[in-house]
Amino acid sequence: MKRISLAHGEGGELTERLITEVFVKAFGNEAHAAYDAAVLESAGSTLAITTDSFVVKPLFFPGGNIGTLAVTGTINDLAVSGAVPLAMTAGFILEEGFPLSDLKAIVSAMASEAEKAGVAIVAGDTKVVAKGEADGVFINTAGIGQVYGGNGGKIREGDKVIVSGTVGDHGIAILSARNELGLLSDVKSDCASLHPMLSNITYGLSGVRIMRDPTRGGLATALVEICEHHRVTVELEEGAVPLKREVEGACDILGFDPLYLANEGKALFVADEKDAEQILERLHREEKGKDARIIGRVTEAVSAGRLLMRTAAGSTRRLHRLSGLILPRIC
Amino acid sequence: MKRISLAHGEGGELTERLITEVFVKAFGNEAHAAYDAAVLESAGSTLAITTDSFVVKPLFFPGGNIGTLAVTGTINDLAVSGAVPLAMTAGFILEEGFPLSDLKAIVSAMASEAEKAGVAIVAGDTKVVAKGEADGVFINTAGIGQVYGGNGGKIREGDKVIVSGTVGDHGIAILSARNELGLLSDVKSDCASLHPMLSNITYGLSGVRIMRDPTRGGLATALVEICEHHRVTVELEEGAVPLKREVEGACDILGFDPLYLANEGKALFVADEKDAEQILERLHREEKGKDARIIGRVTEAVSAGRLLMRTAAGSTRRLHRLSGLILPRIC
Amino acid sequence: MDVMNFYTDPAVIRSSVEKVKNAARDFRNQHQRVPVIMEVCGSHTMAFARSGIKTALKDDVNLIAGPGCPVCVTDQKAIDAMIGLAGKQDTILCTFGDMMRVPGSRRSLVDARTEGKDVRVVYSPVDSVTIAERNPEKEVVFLGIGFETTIPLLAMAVRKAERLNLKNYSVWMTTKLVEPVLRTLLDSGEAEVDGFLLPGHVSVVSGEKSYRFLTAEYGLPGVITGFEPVQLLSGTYKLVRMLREGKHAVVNDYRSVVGQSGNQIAQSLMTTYFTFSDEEWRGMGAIPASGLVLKEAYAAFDAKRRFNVTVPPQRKTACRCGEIIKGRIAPEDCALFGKGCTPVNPVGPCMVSTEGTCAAHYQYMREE
Amino acid sequence: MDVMNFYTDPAVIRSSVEKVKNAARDFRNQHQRVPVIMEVCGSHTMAFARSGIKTALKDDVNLIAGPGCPVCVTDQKAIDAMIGLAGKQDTILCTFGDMMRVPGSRRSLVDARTEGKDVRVVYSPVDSVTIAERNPEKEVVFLGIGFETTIPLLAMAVRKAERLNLKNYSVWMTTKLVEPVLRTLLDSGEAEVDGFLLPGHVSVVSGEKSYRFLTAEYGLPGVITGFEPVQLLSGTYKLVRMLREGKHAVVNDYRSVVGQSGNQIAQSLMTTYFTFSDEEWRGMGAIPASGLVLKEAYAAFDAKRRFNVTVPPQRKTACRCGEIIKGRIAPEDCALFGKGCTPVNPVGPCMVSTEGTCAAHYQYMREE
Amino acid sequence: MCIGVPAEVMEISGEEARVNVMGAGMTAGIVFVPEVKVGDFVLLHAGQAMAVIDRTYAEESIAEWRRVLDGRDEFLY
Amino acid sequence: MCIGVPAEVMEISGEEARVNVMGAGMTAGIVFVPEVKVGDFVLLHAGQAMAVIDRTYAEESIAEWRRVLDGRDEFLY
Ligand code: SF4
Ligand code: SF4
Ligand SMILES: [Mg+2]
Ligand SMILES: [Mg+2]
Ligand SMILES: [Mg+2]
Ligand SMILES: [Mg+2]
Ligand SMILES: [Mg+2]
Ligand SMILES: [Mg+2]
Ligand SMILES: [Mg+2]
Ligand SMILES: [Mg+2]
Ligand SMILES: [Mg+2]
Ligand SMILES: [Mg+2]
Repeated sequence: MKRISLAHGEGGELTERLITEVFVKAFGNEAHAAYDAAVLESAGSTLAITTDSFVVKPLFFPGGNIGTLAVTGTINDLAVSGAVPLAMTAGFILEEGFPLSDLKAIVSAMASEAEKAGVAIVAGDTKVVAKGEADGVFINTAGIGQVYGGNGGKIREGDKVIVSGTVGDHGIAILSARNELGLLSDVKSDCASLHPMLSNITYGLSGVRIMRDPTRGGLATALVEICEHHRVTVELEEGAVPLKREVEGACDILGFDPLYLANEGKALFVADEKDAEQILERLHREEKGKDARIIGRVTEAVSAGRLLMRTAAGSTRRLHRLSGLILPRIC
Repeated sequence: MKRISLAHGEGGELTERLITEVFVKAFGNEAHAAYDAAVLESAGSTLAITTDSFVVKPLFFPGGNIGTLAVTGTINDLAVSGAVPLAMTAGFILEEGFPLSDLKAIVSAMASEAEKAGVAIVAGDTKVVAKGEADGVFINTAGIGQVYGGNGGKIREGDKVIVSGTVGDHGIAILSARNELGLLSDVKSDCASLHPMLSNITYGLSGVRIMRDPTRGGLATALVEICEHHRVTVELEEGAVPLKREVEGACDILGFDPLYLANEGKALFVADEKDAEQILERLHREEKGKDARIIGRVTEAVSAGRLLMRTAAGSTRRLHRLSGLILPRIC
Repeated sequence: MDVMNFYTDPAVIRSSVEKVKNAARDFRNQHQRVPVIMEVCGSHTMAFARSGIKTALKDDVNLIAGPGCPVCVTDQKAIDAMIGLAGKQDTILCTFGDMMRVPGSRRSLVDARTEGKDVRVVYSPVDSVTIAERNPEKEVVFLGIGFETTIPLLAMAVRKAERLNLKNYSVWMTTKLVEPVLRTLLDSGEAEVDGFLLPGHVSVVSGEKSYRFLTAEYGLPGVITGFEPVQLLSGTYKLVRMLREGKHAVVNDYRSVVGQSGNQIAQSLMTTYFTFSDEEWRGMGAIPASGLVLKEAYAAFDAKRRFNVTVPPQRKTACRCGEIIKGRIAPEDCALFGKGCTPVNPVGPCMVSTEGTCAAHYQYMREE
Repeated sequence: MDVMNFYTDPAVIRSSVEKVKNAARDFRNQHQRVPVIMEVCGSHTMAFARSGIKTALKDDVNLIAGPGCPVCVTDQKAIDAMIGLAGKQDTILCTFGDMMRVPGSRRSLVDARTEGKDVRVVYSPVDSVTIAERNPEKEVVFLGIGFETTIPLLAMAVRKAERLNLKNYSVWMTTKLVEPVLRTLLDSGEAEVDGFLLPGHVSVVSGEKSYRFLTAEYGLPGVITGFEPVQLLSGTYKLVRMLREGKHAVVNDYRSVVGQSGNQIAQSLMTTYFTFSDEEWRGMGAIPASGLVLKEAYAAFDAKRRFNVTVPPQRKTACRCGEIIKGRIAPEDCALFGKGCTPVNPVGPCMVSTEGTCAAHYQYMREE
Repeated sequence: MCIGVPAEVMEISGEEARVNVMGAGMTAGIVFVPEVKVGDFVLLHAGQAMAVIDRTYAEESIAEWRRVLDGRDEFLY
Repeated sequence: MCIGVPAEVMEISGEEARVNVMGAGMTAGIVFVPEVKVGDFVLLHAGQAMAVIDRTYAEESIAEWRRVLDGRDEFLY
């Protein structure tokens, strides 16, 4: 068996083998795999729950693969929600003919990423669809975590916005790896688990209003969502958002705005002024936070909910959600 | 917007609209939808966790659609694990061009199925892939539940095996709806949530050893798995397994064995003799359990783990896991 | 049909089993050995195993499977050629489900599908014509395997393609006929059998009288038998009774569907489209006039004339299917059975065809 | 490039803004009104909006956008024809990303894709030739929209297809030229402008001297300007200074890339493959010799000659793009702006092209 | 080789009939059994009716086998 | 219309060059700038180099604009 066949998804002998030889072997969840559901004990009573499906193309890219993303993506959603990830589930949809060696590489990346973050993958599922009815492999992960974070209180005027590092790395890494628009770059995806870094960084701080991971839609979309949901105005400083040189160059060539490119290992914080300095300092001590910066501040604690950019020309302009697809401009 | 476009999956304005206008509207989970993870309180500390992806074709079939299945499938995995479902997540992978009206129908089936079972869909995700890279829609659900069930003890010789109704209905309903092999039948899928029926039925009984929902791979595969994992021998009585006439006819035509066809609303019980009668009685009082039958018994409590069928000819033959795809025989 | 209830009634089955056992014991008392009966048809093999009757009778009747699984009797080279067809560009290969997992020397049709080839399972050969109609830009080839039961259906498919004037449809014929192989088996002296259970559905097409040679030339009895448990037992009983009484008639125990001369229309359709061919049989070599191929006039529908498939040398394995289909050994006599060879990793066709003897034993008779 | 740092340095930008404001105030003191400057180029429009300079200058300089967005100036019928091309069987339609969401009378290219048509965004026209090379069984059509900056790239694409001897590649030409539209605008008296910021990259191709007619025939000043914040401000300053001083020269403020006569190779490639055509402009009707099409000798690469697209009558909307591209109104003057018309649900092309004036205002200047 | 199933003929149209096996339907070719009538049972094999099932013979067989089981086997061969 | 970006020429091969914008690379056509040399900056537009950037002029412009900002605007038109 070198490739996945439809029979691997029928629930019979081949499914059993795939589970035993690939998934259980990597995830070490034998005790759970035999049952309809995994059972685990949780100490606290407040749970965080999240899910994401991963359909990234190409499946392998500089800095990781779809499996890395599937694990870090869900861990990060729990981590920015102030939760300690307890357990994850993983659902695979495989296209008939998918190379088994690729599947193993993906699953092993998931296992090592989960181990690094101290999270168990306790339940899984595999479906196989006919050739041409999927694109290699899609992965869904769902995670539950135990909420530890205290409430950081309402967002106030003067609160700072911090990003934990350079933005757009994942977006440009994928675009380069996709090899469609002729872009050549060495940018690596930033995909990484933010847990337990985030719990260390926010430890003991009472003024962390909100954390987010600015994935699809990028930094701008994540901040617009924060502004709208909390009905506050945030003003970013043009040029303050940390950017890798190559990411800036790639955006210049293709006409993309890096604020709308996906990140997979960055956190966004809104925190009161005092805690912001503390967060920044703590971030700078971590490898994943060394490029962290304060990129803006809350200018109105009660508003219609707007994200503004203070331009170098001195004026402000409003930033909106990503609208439509990111497409290279005409010329 | 009549069809899903790639931009619906980019995380920007169209994604937001899709979430607000379709998902939040149906699932009523507004409070959760704005965050990376949903937060909920659980009373107990023993949790059951499960996941499944759904790739059924056709998407709509007599008795339900992919959405119904996605909800009942996960609820049933929790229910047969002796858990009260607390919450579910739902991840959608949509193919570019998918009709919005179909998506709405699917989502509304999910919402009503979840409501019936008293389960909240608290977190979700939507991805869109290019035309030809998926097949309409794939859905993943993950569920967590709170385990209430006491331990029913080890399987013993003399324990009975009960199935809650006719087998193979879902398999034949799908096959007919698929319209590929020329089969014409009115068989409806049995897809249904088994919660809270199962908790009522097992209430107060101490001899329920195990429950399973015999989905992919059918009754035989589920029982083989039980036999192997618990190292017991189960003997089924030929002819005792309840079957709808049309299901039997369809199997005769195509050469399928109904014991290997998928079910989506059936439960399998192994229980001690006394409780078995009680379970059967309680099942018969329920609409979904009216065809329930005792179909076999545990003949060895310590064995290599074998499922046997006592034939009408008086001999026994061994049943195995489904091996390979279910394909119509040559002639 | 109401009569079906009788044929599957557990009480009837049990007393029928006793009836057969008693008759067989009489034979044993007479001959100091159990009677040896060959069921010619693969579906009989399957039905005996699945119903538990083979196991129930095992001490009293030696039921051995004959050359009755169409996939299994096909020569490995022909199997490889068919699988090779899947590699052709812009081709849709249609087949009965049985062929999908049959191991070629290099790969199976499932492997070909997995690699992205367009291989489709159809329920009926005529369905493959519909596929050709709907895919005019593709070549559609049907793998025409089978005995007399299936050959008329291949004729029907060609007839339909002809009427639709399709230019992209053809059948790769590797059909087999019952009489020549039985003769070869008997002539070789390799089949040490007392009598035959004759294939019920082949008989529907070819008729009762097509077995006259058995009694006339070989002095052996046979019973044309149905496939339900009680029918299997009734056929076996009648055969054992004849053996006990030293009779050697051909008894038609399936008269509800098998007539004296078979289905005339099916026979005439076969004559219209096909002509005799020498066919290679697994483990038996070429048997003259033992199959049917398309006539010259229908060359346009003959995949073998339209496509060239080069078949690399066959892989040598320890598979003993060739002996199994001749009734020389039982699956358990093959060293690979259940070890190197399982339905998931089959070495020979007998392990995966739904009528294969090894498959029947593996699925229904293996205790391990 | 190190010089870039200067052009985007916040301190330099701020003092440059002050410099422009001061000059503009002098003009206002002189003329009791603010100077009216048209930026001809859509990328200038975008750059002014995005950098915040337009907002920063809004009380002192009236910057109005001209007919410089290639998608926006294209007549609706031509847009509908291009979208209609997506419906052809076995065709791959290649386009710059800008066209994807442009609303046709019935649907956009995104809609066509969503319905399953093969529409692909390329970064460079030459990439579409590669697609044609790799898909010999498909017709590959590139949507050739653009001004002088882009036209040489279309010539390059045709040149490559010619060299590769491709039979399945063609370009649907709807190009536009700057000089004819400026003349038409000025002749109509509709453009009440004091001077022009001239398109930097068009000028790279056509050269400084291509604007002599402005001063010679219309007595209007112009500055050829780059796209970085400080370049925008420098160009604006020089223009305002000329206005203040009553001069009307064409100043080349982008000499690092714009020469006296432009790019000779680009011009000669254009002459090789293309010839003048009358083009329909949105809101302006046909302008003689205002575009380029493929010469007779290259008819094989001319999608308009190879394919027939029937265009149903255009949908009438309240969109005022026609007036916007002539600089007659600002987006905010359109009743649909930000209400019935947004980037997600655009009514006119100005709302979705990355150089569209309404898009620039919606994205970067709308406070609501 | 090859199993067939008894199917009831529900409706005939040209060379095809709608047949029924315990409630599960299928369209079958009836070229081989031109004499078939609605209500007949046929032997269905891979989409074609191969024979009309003769009920008299079927019932006779059963009666005969009942006699055998009762120890009165008088059949002839 | 249409924006171009300054890109450094890293390597030339025939009618194409590998160019670099702040570390992000691309293969660009150089048919329009046959005079280009490795180390030059070009104006990159949709995959083609449209002009070699004249650094002398670029620096002159900057110097000139500095003078303007310093209140010494003596440029000619
Ligand atoms: S067990 Fe396998 S290898 Fe042995 S004879 Fe049967 S098919 Fe061949
Ligand atoms: S706002 Fe929309 S409708 Fe109005 S002119 Fe602009 S593009 Fe046209
Ligand atoms: Mg289950
Ligand atoms: Mg997420
Ligand atoms: Mg998530
Ligand atoms: Mg599962
Ligand atoms: Mg694919
Ligand atoms: Mg998130
Ligand atoms: Mg499940
Ligand atoms: Mg589940
Ligand atoms: Mg998500
Ligand atoms: Mg599809």
